[in-house]
Amino acid sequence: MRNLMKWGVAAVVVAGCSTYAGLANAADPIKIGSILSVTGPASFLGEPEKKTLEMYVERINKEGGVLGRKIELVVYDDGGAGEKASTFTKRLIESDKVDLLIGGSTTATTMAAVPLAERNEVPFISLAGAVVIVEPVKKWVFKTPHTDKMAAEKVFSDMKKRGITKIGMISEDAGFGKSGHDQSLAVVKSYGIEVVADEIYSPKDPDVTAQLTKIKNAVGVQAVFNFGFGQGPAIVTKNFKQLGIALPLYQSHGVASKDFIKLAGDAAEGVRLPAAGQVVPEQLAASDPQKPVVTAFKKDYEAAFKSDVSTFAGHAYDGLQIALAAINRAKSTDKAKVRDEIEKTSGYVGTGGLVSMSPTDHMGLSPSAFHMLEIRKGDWVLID
Amino acid sequence: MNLMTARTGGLALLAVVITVAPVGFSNSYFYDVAVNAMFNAILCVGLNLLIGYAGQISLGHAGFFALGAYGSGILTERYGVPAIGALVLSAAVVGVLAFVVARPILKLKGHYLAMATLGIGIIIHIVLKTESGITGGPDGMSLGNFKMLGLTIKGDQMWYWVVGFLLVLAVWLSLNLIDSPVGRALRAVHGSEVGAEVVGVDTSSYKVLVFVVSAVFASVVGSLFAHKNGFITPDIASFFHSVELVTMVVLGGMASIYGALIGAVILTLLPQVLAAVEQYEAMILGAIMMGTMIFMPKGLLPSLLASLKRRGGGQ
Amino acid sequence: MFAAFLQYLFSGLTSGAIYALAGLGFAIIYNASHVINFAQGEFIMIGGMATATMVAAGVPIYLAIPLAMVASMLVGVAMEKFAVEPARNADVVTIIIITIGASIFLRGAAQIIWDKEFHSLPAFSGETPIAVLGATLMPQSLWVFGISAIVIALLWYFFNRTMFGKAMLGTSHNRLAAQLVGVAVKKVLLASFALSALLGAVGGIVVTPITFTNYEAGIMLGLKGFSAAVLGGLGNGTGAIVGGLIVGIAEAMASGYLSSAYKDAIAFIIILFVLFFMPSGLFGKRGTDRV
Amino acid sequence: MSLLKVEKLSKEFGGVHAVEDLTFSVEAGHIHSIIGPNGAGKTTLFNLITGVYTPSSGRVLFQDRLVSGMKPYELAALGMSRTFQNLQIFFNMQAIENVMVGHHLHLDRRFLPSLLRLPKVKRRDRECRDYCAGLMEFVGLAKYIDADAASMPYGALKRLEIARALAAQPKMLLLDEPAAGLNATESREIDEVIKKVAATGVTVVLVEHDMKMVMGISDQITALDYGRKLAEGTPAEVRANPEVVSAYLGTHG
Amino acid sequence: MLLEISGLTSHYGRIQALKGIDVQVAEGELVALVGANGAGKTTLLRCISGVQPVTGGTIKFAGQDITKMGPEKRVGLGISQSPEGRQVFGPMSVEDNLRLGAYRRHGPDVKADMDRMYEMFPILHKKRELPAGTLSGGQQQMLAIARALMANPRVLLLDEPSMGLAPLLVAEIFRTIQALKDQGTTIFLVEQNAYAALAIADRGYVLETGAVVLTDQGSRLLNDDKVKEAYLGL
Repeated sequence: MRNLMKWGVAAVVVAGCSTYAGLANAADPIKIGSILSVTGPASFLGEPEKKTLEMYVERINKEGGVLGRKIELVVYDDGGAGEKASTFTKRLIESDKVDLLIGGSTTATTMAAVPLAERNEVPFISLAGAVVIVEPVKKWVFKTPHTDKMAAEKVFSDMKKRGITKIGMISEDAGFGKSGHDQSLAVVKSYGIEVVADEIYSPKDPDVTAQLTKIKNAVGVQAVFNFGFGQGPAIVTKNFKQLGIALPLYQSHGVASKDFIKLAGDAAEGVRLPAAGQVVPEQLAASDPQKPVVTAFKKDYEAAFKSDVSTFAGHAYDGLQIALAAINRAKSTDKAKVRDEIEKTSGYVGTGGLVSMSPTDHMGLSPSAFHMLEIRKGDWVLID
Repeated sequence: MNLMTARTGGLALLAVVITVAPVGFSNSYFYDVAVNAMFNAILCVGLNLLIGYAGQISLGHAGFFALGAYGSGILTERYGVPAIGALVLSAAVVGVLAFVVARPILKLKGHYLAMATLGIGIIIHIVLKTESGITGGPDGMSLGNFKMLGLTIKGDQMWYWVVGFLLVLAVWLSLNLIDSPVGRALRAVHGSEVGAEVVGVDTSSYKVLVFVVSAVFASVVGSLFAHKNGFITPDIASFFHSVELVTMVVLGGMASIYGALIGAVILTLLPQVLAAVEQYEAMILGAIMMGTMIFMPKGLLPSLLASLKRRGGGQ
Repeated sequence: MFAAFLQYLFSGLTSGAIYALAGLGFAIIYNASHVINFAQGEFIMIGGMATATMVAAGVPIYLAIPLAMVASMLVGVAMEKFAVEPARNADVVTIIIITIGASIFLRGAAQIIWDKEFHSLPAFSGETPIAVLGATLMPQSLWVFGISAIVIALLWYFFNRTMFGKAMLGTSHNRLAAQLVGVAVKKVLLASFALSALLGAVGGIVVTPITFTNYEAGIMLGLKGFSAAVLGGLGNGTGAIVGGLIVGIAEAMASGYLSSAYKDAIAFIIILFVLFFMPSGLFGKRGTDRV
Repeated sequence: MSLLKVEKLSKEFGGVHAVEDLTFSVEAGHIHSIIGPNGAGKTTLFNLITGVYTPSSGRVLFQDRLVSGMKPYELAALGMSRTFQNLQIFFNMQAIENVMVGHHLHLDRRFLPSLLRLPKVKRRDRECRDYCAGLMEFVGLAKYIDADAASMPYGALKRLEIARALAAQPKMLLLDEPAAGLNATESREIDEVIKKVAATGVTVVLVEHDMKMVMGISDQITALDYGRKLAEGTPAEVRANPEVVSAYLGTHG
Repeated sequence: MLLEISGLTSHYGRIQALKGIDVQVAEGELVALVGANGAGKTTLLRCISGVQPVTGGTIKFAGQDITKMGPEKRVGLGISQSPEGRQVFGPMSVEDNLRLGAYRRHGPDVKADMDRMYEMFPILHKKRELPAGTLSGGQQQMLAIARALMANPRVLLLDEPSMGLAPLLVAEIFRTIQALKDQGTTIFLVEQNAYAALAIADRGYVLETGAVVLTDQGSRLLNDDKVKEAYLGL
């Protein structure tokens, strides 16, 4: 009897595994695989990224596809977990036999997928921020968003301009904030700025006035810089106002979405942050090459989803455009050729800025891609 | 005699399943999922000693798993310790840590014990997240292949055979243990602590022992997992990972070694099966957890065996 | 320096009051049924999300709030009826898995019914901070304190002045005796879930202007509420409130004077130490096993 | 010789004296019964002697050695073993495994040999199984040797506890209401088992309500009421004691 | 017959606690059920109150079959019990305990009944604000009886009211029971203290290991040696 049982179990195991076998047949379409954090703490990255990819793939397919082939998009949700991302990446490569990978909403999920892309030689365009993704350069790995280091540099140069030399930092203890915090500390000295207070909060803390009070009381502090995303920075901003701290407050590019202003309300007045031109299409100079691109993208996205466009959606848009352009140029989905073409991307005008990649630069964005914004009267104002 | 055949028969069957399963694997993704399932199976067989056999809950075992993983990661990558040394050293450290916390913690019962173990897990998670200087922080850290005696374990297939062997070994050891004086004492702790005490079983020491053993199991699996995956993040120590592990044990069947194994395999495969209906995944997982526990509170395997037994007319 | 201390205290009280409300929900259900409901945080989430999305959709807030409370209560009742009641007398572990399953299920449902965005509600009475001896406090925090206090007073009244409340209390003290005086124990269980869900919803609504809410907002509040309830001693309402305040204040003081990176860890270390010396929490029942 | 001496033993629970200033001794080789109405403190006394509770004051001496305050498992090692009024069976195990746990102190309890199932452990375990099967036969459970404890009837479980306690090879066996919940036939059978145990030289301390049994097998009886000693002596003496009669049957009117 | 039990069986897990019990209680009667510990007396009372599952047989109350009725409904019908070991709501006040006793009732007579209880048990009035758990054993027993009476029962079930009480208190409790009987309350009394119970009972049943072995008028049982045998194993 027991043995019978075990055979049954074995059958279940085998059946469970072989279910996927049917999916493995490669068909005509160009297959793009994507691991995104659609649920979990980073869902506000993964969700708009997924929507964007789906929307544009559908549109491109309607218009006849690329190289006369339809595009097939396979998205798996890693829930923000690196380990899941790794298995799903393997599934995309091995079972779904995708031609190219886009995704990794967070640095952790990206880094989990990187060794697989490298080993299997699949072009991989990441949508995550950290510098480590492209420095040192990995042959098959690219990324579209600005790095947290660039964001920090943009902020520090703005501070320097204002003569600020002592700041307090507050950052969240999750991936984005932690990595941004570490990168900020790495570059801050070169701007002649000293970090006199360095505090941490958890993404779901209901109140951070204790941390802010500590910063407020730090000797000589002239400005505060918050690295984080989600609701945390909105709480920081509100608490900052509550404590009546009369110092400039800087946020990172993680809050460059209208949601932040909505959540933080009046307290957001005067907050400065670095962001891509996509956030403020209408304020860009008419001569700015980005203007038509970001205006069109914003219109498309907001028409389709009835919600404000976020920069994260833009990362996915850029990733898809760069990939499809490369496939077009390569005239095939041959992975090596596509990779070479991605690396040759030059003068692409995307939502994040002007992209020109090279064998030594797999991101291709210059620091000028960032604009400094200030929130005034509940809206973004371009200040440089 | 009866027991002997169940032991050898079960082990043989397990070995056969592991040997034959790759016939259905069309590529290394299948191996990858299978290896993950077997990692979880080993971990759950160990955790079942604590939860199912000794009757002590732990909502913090992912912490020990993560300590094993990070121990290996840090020692091999930052200090150049050989992989096997790092594995053993991490397991030893985890064992000592578990030993130190076990005595006060295991005095607690029920929900208080759940709270305390949960706390330990969360503290470990926070440390791994915060000490980014050595752990890489939330972005995780990478580590290299597992090398031992000049042999490098790499590639999903090779891992599959190694982990498959380890799973058989773990099941064998656990079967040995539960059917020994030590194992009987452990089970007696679950049955009735005072009943065990009055015939000479030092129950608190046995509780400590099984806590340490299951933590070491978790640590060793963590180390291997880290090498196999090549990349780890602090989230492997999260409360949810702990809950997932406990769910595997309870779903498959408490106090059943093969039950824990089956629970681990099912819950590892589930997200892969549900990937197509990703937005409903959470609801389905929640419903499965509730449904199984309501209708089969003893877990899948024991409930199925019991119903087979009933249908078979009592034997 | 006193101003800083006061600020930490305010911060701790704000968080602590939120945790206390969550913990109280745990206590009520535990009292009636000896079940730890890990889905308590989801009741809080449902209250906040339902109100915030209804308000965003143009429903007047005075209508949205009672609707959200009713919705949350219905979920609580359904959960008791379909998930907890059928598994009565099961192991502690089994019930833990069931309620964790319920919380995952509700979270999954919330992300489909609503979305994954963060939502907020306007503060009930503006955003002008109140200065107290150099520290500041948001009016909404006062709402949280005030409503917590009112809720606690109402609960006190319910449990001490109404027959049904006394029956619930009696059931928690002595189930057999309650049955013998004619209390329908099943109804008490159902009521305990409804009440906890209601309490969760109220908590969710008052804290949303401070913390915002999204479909995952219940996870942290559930954990903190559980910590508060265990620290105070399971099944003890006063204990849950004190436990919540201790956890909140410990976190704030730890951020202020020790390390903000380790504030959560420090809170858990305090809980562990309390449990080591008082294995049934601060106000828990201590009993001798009868053999 | 007195195997067990209880001296001025008291235990209170929140101000209530469950056992108060109790002194008595148990002679080696005797069957010594403790009787008294419900709530007289008999079970509390057992729990004090076997280390489940710690006394509020007073001492317990076993083989002239002070044992109060020792843990139950330490007392078991000294040769004291017991059964319970409310069964403390390991329902998660087989019947014979329950008994084998009883033999725990006499086995190789080291972790590694157990884990590796070394031949020596295996052999010793087989011997232990045979020995325990013998004990089960001894208490009349031959047909339950391969059964799961959870599938056994109540009367059999009572004996299983006795077998488990005997497997520890005690010098003194304490039986807490071994006949409670049993019918007349089953009680008589338990009666026989107790006599057989005593015949092997094990001292038996018995708490029992079944007076037929108590009067039939006891060498010595201590009667308790309200935690205090009411009477002491042979069955005939105790039965004739008017205070015992009134404690049991109450007083007229 | 007010209460009519026939062929009642019940199990505690694997023990058969009741093996086919037949018992009747007429309106206005005081019936005593005596027997040694573990005979199944408490189980029988719990079956009557509906808090212990019945596995066979029937329980009829005032002609209505209540075998499968929920416990709270039985209280509503007029079956009220003062359980073994008192089971007062320890942390709640004496007055709240009494109020809960009248849980199924509404209206002004509740207050009057409470006053009646305070009159009957003055000590409870004196301690009405105190938590019931702080009362002495005898006082708790009085509270348990008073609480049961607050339901205004048609039949009062008393389980071991003298257990664990000092002799003086035992006498007092029995005087109270006698007084209740004199007021016309139907009482089904379970006692280990056989003499005291049988002395005041109209009729009695002797229970041994789950079965009725003897039934007769109280006074006759009092002098029956078989009762003594059942207790002292003569």
